[in-house]
Amino acid sequence: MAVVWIPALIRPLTDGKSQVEVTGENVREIVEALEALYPGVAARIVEDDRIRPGLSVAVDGAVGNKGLLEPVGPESEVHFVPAMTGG
Amino acid sequence: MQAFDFVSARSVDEVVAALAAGGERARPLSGGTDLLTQLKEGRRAYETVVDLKRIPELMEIRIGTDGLWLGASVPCHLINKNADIQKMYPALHDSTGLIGGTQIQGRASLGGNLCNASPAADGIPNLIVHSVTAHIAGPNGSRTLAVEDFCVAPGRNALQSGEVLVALQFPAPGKNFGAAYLRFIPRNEMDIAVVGAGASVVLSDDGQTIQSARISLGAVAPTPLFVKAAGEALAGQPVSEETLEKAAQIAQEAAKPISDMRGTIAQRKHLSGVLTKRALRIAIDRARGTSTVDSLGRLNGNG
Amino acid sequence: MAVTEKAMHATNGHTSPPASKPADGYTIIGSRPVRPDGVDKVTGRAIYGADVRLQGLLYGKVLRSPHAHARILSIDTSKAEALPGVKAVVTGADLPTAADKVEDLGESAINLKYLSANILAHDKALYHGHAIAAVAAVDSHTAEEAIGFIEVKYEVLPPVMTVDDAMADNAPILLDGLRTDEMGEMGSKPTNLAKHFRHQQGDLAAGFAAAEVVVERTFRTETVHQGYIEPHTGTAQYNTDGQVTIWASTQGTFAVRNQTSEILRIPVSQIKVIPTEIGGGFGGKINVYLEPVAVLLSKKAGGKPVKLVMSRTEVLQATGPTSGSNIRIKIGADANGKITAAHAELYYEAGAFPGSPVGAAANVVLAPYAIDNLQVDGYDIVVNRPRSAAYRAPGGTNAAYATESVLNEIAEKLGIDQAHIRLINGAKQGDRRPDGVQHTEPIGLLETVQAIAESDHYNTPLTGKYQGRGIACGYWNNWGGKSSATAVLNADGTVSLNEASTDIGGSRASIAMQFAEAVGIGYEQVKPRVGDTDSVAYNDVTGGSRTTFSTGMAAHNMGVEMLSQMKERLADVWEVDAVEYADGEFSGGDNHISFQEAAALIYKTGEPLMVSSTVFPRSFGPGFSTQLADVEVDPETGKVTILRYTIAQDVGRAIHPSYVEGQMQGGVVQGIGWALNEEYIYNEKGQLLNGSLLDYRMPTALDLPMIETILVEVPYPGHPYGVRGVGEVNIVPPAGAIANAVANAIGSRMFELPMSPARVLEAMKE
Amino acid sequence: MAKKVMVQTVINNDDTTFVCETRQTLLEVLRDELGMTGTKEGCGNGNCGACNVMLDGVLVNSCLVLAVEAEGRTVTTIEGVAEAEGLHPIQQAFLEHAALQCGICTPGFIISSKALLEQNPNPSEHDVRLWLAGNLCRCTGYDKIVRAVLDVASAGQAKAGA
Repeated sequence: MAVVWIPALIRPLTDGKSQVEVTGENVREIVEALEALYPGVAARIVEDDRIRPGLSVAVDGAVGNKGLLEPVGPESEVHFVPAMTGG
Repeated sequence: MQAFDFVSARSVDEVVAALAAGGERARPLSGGTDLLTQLKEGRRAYETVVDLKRIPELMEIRIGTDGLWLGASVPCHLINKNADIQKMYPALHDSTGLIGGTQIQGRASLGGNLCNASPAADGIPNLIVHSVTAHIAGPNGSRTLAVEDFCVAPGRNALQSGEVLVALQFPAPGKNFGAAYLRFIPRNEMDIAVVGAGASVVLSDDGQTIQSARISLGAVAPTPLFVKAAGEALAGQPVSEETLEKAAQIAQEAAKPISDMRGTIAQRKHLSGVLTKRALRIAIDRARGTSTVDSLGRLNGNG
Repeated sequence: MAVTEKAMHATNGHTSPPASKPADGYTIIGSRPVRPDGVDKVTGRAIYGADVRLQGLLYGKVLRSPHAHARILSIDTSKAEALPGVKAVVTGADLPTAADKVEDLGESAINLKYLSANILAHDKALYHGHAIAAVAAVDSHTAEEAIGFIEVKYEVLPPVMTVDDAMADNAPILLDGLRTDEMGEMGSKPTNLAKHFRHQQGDLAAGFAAAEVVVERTFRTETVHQGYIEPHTGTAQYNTDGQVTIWASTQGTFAVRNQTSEILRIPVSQIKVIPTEIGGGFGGKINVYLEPVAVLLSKKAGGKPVKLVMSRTEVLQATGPTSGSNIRIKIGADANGKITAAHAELYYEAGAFPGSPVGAAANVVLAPYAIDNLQVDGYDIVVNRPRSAAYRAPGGTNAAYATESVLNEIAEKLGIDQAHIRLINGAKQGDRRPDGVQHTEPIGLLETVQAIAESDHYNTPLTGKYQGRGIACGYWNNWGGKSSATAVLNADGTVSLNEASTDIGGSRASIAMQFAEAVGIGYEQVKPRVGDTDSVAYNDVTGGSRTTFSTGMAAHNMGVEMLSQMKERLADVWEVDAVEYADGEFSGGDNHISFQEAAALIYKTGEPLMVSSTVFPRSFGPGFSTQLADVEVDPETGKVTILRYTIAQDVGRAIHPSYVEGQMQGGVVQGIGWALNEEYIYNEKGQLLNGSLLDYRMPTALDLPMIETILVEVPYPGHPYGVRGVGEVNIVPPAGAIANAVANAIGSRMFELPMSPARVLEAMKE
Repeated sequence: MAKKVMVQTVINNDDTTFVCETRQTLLEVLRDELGMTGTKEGCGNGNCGACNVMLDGVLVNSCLVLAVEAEGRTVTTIEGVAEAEGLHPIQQAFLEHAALQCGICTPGFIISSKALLEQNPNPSEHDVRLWLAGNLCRCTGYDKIVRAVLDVASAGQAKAGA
């Protein structure tokens, strides 16, 4: 199962858990699985059927921009982090 | 920038005529490093600009037994390069080496610096400590004015309508004379003085006693300040750190600065004392021909 | 003067350029060739933004708000329009209605309504210098006179200038619709706090409880500007067929295209952006300011081209700056100096619209260290200052200044050497960033600390009473981003390399070198050029330290592909099964020809050969830097002189070492300016007082020693040559290093940037 | 429109006559009227040195010179620095030392460095830094610029000594 690192401000919805294991082949499925376990989480991460602007998803340390379609492996680590760009 | 008529004057009479005709709406142009900036920023606007740089009298450096005749429009780089001036009027040399950067010194003049009458002008304290007299021409003939009386308010000088500054007359320095100008800026170049200090001294032949001295401060009052009392307090005193400290205290008390983006009242008061002392140390070194302080007037490099 | 006497060490006997020889195992990489655009740049022939000259060109000027915060009641442009020579006047009313929607335009996400309102104010002026209206006229003086005839009625509102102003109870609200976003949960009340987020790992309370020593400090840093020497420009022509051409000095032509398209509601297919040379950016030439306005003016002026050029004052008032900030840092460490817990709170001023770099700052702030128990809170706050823009490792310098200061206090309390405490705590492969993401590949932080600890500089004692020495570390995540390029094989054996990363600091050279290395030909045989938006596929900005990394990767890929296609073509011509290529020679059967001969043969015997590559690397190697500063403080004036400065940086692999060193030196010096003298100074009305290069004090040549560089190479495995971005991390440590050096020199600590003479003097009195 | 005047000058050894408004600076005329865009504008008020030119052999900010003041004067701009046989040694040194990144300040630095070496062929590092203090560069941190200028000076010394 993939390990999702739950952003600190969402942890009140996950009973304070900072990591949650769920199954999914891409980020959309991961978010759906999270929502099934902890209702309300999806709305904090997704808006208008995309990752919320200003947020990015890192799968195994790599930040793609396929958004919800980003593939997730069975052993993957998934992070939702503030988007960062350089100068 | 507002449009204007440009007059390239060839004589002082021509300047006086053009300025008299233009009144408040006419302005002489020397190096232009202040004036053009002011025109561009809309801080000043004129209908006539009269260029002074093709008038021989205003572009002359003449050194004689009676001292130095410095044309008002001579650019800093020519003054700074002059070895006699460096020896005879070291504070003038200091000033002309630190106004703006190299390319500003290619244009900026002491006359322009004086007429611009900035309280923080780097060119004025040295003129005060060198006891300079301003030579002025106008519709009613010529007159002279001690340079410490030339600036009357920030950006305002004592010239009357139609008058132009022709030259700065430096008296011949006596023996055992030394002078210096220093300023404090956050960078090492390209800044407006937070405080500037000029000092000149005449020492006894043995170099141990100050016979007379003059102190001037910049950026601590509406006009560059001649701190007469500080000089007088030094007269007849032995050269010592205590003596200099006393003069510095008088200078510090005389300083009446404001707080603005370049410095606070407290900082400027403090620096007035520090720089007075440092300028005096350099002036004394120069009068004696010694070098006991660094180029910033610090003992052992640390104050 | 002490500064230069010291610095003389660095130049004695070292005035000739370093030898240009490739790194071990390479034929090109590591050498130091002259850049392709060099001759044009030293002779004045290179065309920058303001140098564009077109037939019938009109000159534009922008009217800007004298108020920091005001409602715009009315704008009357009739007198300006009536002035002879004036061809067009535009205001915010000429902009199409923008959607209230956040979009990611390839760089950072922004609400389109805000993007539009920053170009020309809508209903409110939100900072001193906010664009209100613009004029195009036959010459610049006429345009300038015309803006003076535009009459604007304002209702002046109280300015909100700082974090404290903005967060105060009953603070005036800048943006009516703004609500606090806390990781997707929106606040219910109008506010100036746009965003709050948190990273939290481990058990903070337990970590602090386990600490032998805990230091907690609050810091304030002022707004600073990127300070590129070329002011912003924008030239545009709106053709009668609706096609728009923009000549832009920008870090990203496609970013200009996207933003202009969104602001003006013109499809990207109708916009072509032609890059000029760019006179510095540092992150500040990603946001558009003038280009859409020039398009509007050109359209109104019947399709004549319009050029807008900012004055330096406009640049400082209305573009750039990076955030001022309030930062609180609490760090605990055990008796051995090992950090047991850390908590950082970052309050960043976004300027008039949300979008400060606090997200990046939150990752930088504790990143050099492996910390099990940590919390970082980031706050994005709007104030009546210009909309903040990216500036070299955005947000990093302020953050590292705070952390590195506190870490040195801990080291002092525990009696641990300042390099040693960084070796004890330094992050390595397998450790996690503050946001939890793991460093899965090798990173070079410890190597840079070691390099400093072993340097001649660190092992040379200080010599004066008021001298001090400070170390600081820094992190930057770098970026991959999208790059596209094509390469055409010419009949004479040269290659035309067409890419789209605007070249700010020699990247045409570093990209051509990677192509030449891949193909095994000479650097001089590769002719790189930066194309417009119609000539290559989408390409992200030159930013995030990505160009030599990603566009270089595309160049490498093209080189491999070109060789492969050449072999196939030669195999066809020679009628052999396989063609080999080694040492610049193709061979197959009895045939042996040089690369140049092969190019001629391919040209003669078939269709022209062109390859292309588009890349989007999702992983990239982060950069780390450790820096060492020696300072001397004048105890009577508070002035700080930099005596000696050394930077060690993990550069992955230096493609062109001279330009890598140049990035390191340039970033350090920007950091020195930030640390010592640069700051925005506003009056109580929120008007910028120091909008000139006289009073916005960037370092001059006389303020600095030589900047000694140590290039640490820990190759990044995800790049064919091991490249890591090198442009940004160098600006992260300087303020921290200098703060530590000043504290060491005067015995008291500075909690505010810049450490200007007046502040140092105050600190010495305490 | 304001009244225009005719100005006769010698620019980079060529007799050049132009017509300008009195309020136009030399920088504006060089760039907008004469198409000599090698001279750059960084600040417009003498604080950055990007617009430096030589006026009668003296280093000046062309943004602080009225074009009419150039009447009868000689002007040297970056376009006049390269020699018939190729680049000037200072230009060559800037390339070899990588003493430029974005290059916008480079014309000003080259003009200033040329002026320095003409009057002081053997400057110390301090001399170079002092002379160039009015030229701002934001990319390089000045290190490679100072080295390039010192390199040209030492090469010149070597030549003079040979």
